[in-house]
Amino acid sequence: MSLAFDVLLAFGVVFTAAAALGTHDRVASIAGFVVTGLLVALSLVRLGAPDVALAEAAIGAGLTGALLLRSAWRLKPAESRVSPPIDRIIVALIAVCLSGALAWAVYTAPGAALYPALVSERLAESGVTNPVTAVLLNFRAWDTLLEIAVLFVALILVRIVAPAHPQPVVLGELMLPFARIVVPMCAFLAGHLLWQGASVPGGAFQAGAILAGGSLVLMLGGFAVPTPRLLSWGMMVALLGLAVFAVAALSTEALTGTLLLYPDGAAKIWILMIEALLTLSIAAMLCLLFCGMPRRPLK
Amino acid sequence: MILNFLAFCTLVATLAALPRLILGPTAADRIIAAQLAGTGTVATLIVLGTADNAPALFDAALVFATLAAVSGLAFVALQRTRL
Amino acid sequence: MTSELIYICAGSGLVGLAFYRLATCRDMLLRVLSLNVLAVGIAILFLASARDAGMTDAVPQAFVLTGIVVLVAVTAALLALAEQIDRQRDE
Amino acid sequence: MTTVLHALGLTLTTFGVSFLLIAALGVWRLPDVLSRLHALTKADSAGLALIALGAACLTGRLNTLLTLGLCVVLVALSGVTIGHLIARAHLSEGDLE
Repeated sequence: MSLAFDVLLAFGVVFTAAAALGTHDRVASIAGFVVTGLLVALSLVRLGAPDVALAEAAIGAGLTGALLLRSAWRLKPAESRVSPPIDRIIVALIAVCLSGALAWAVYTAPGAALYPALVSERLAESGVTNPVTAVLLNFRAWDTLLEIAVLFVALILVRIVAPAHPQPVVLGELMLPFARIVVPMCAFLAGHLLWQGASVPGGAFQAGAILAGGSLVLMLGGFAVPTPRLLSWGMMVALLGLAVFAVAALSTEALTGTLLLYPDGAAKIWILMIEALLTLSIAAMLCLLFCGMPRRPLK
Repeated sequence: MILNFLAFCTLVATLAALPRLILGPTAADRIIAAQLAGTGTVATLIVLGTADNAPALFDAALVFATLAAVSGLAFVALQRTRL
Repeated sequence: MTSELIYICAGSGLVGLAFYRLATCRDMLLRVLSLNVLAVGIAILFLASARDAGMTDAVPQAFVLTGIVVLVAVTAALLALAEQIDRQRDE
Repeated sequence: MTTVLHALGLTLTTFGVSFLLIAALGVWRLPDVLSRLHALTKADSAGLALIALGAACLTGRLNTLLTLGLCVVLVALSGVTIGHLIARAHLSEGDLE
């Protein structure tokens, strides 16, 4: 039965993605993409990666869907110049070959499981018991620091290219009770995910995405109008996480002689402090990526 | 065993929303289908969590439910800004 | 191992699909969508191959998590650029 | 006692799943937007609530009850709000075929 479930799920993922990419209706492609994201998250749960599944559901399906929807009406559909059938057949053949080769290569690749032993050996001294959090914020914290820097670079690009479009929307009387329940729930859930990320699936990225989702509800419902002032505060918060992470990296260098090697026994405190600020910063960055940045008028 | 079968049935219900998503003449139909698929994944996670006796999946279901609410709202709100 | 094989097929199917769409489509939004589908397919492949005796390796999980977060930043940047291209085409 | 709870849980979950299946069928087959909306809200409120209640009976732990309850509240709330918004947008557009 469980095998039938897996087969149906895998088929559903591919079918939904095909539906999303095959149609020219904007709402259909984006709705299809969001459903694909949800099904992919479900299959990641089946693959034993609940941390990744949470991030995929929150960021891959939810926030990317909102981003695409925001742009869908600003981008005009391209002139429908269909490629000639012969081209499409050739491309389809190449794509099938690529898929087959990829599946064969991954399936027959020699499995040299090097990391699980290393991770479980050092897990006790990492300060947390969730191996994924341990890898993200202790063993390979350097990667995570650079990842936040990448997010910030994307934010700067958006700031240069896209001006903000504050659009107040009137959605009716039911929005207020909805926001009154959903937004505190988001804040609560973010805190819960952040705290439990030390031992079970969860962590700063998932919590930040949920928090960003909550503020998206505020913006879409028209309760928080993204004024330039608010957006620059958001920018400050976004910078704060990166700055604190960088300062933490430098101070661990000073304290222990190695970049991001936490002092003995205090790893949990360090990780939790960094994660808490990262959550706020990631939420602010995701929000700003959604609503764009105000452009200063040229003097 | 029964629970595994029920999880399979919930997945079937989730995927049964897809024809409407592809066909659905208006945008409203497609948003309805996406919303139903979101509810279906939450239900699938809950049933799976019960079947495998893994309450950690209930937390995942809560995250899915929150995000389903946010993306559903985004669909409706961003749809209306165009009108 | 069979359930991994199923997901490996799904992941490579997604990659093939996204590749086909990237090559044949001129619509900017659909291209960004295909790029996202491509990344998701690679994530599934990565995690399916990281499974060993019922346990999933933590290091690939962390990589994929990082990848998802970077992907949303890239998507936002690409969409901002696409909007800018559209605006300049209008003028 | 545990057997009774187990049987109750299975029954409730089965009912919830059949609600979901019927709602999916309804969304697929019903003729217009408003009747499809009607089918969707049944799945959001009754279907998921029954499934969560069944799951709570089956796991039999009190702390999961809170998580499941919040799940149900959130999905029901978003179903109600989004259903209302879709219906309003649909009616104000006036494309009631």
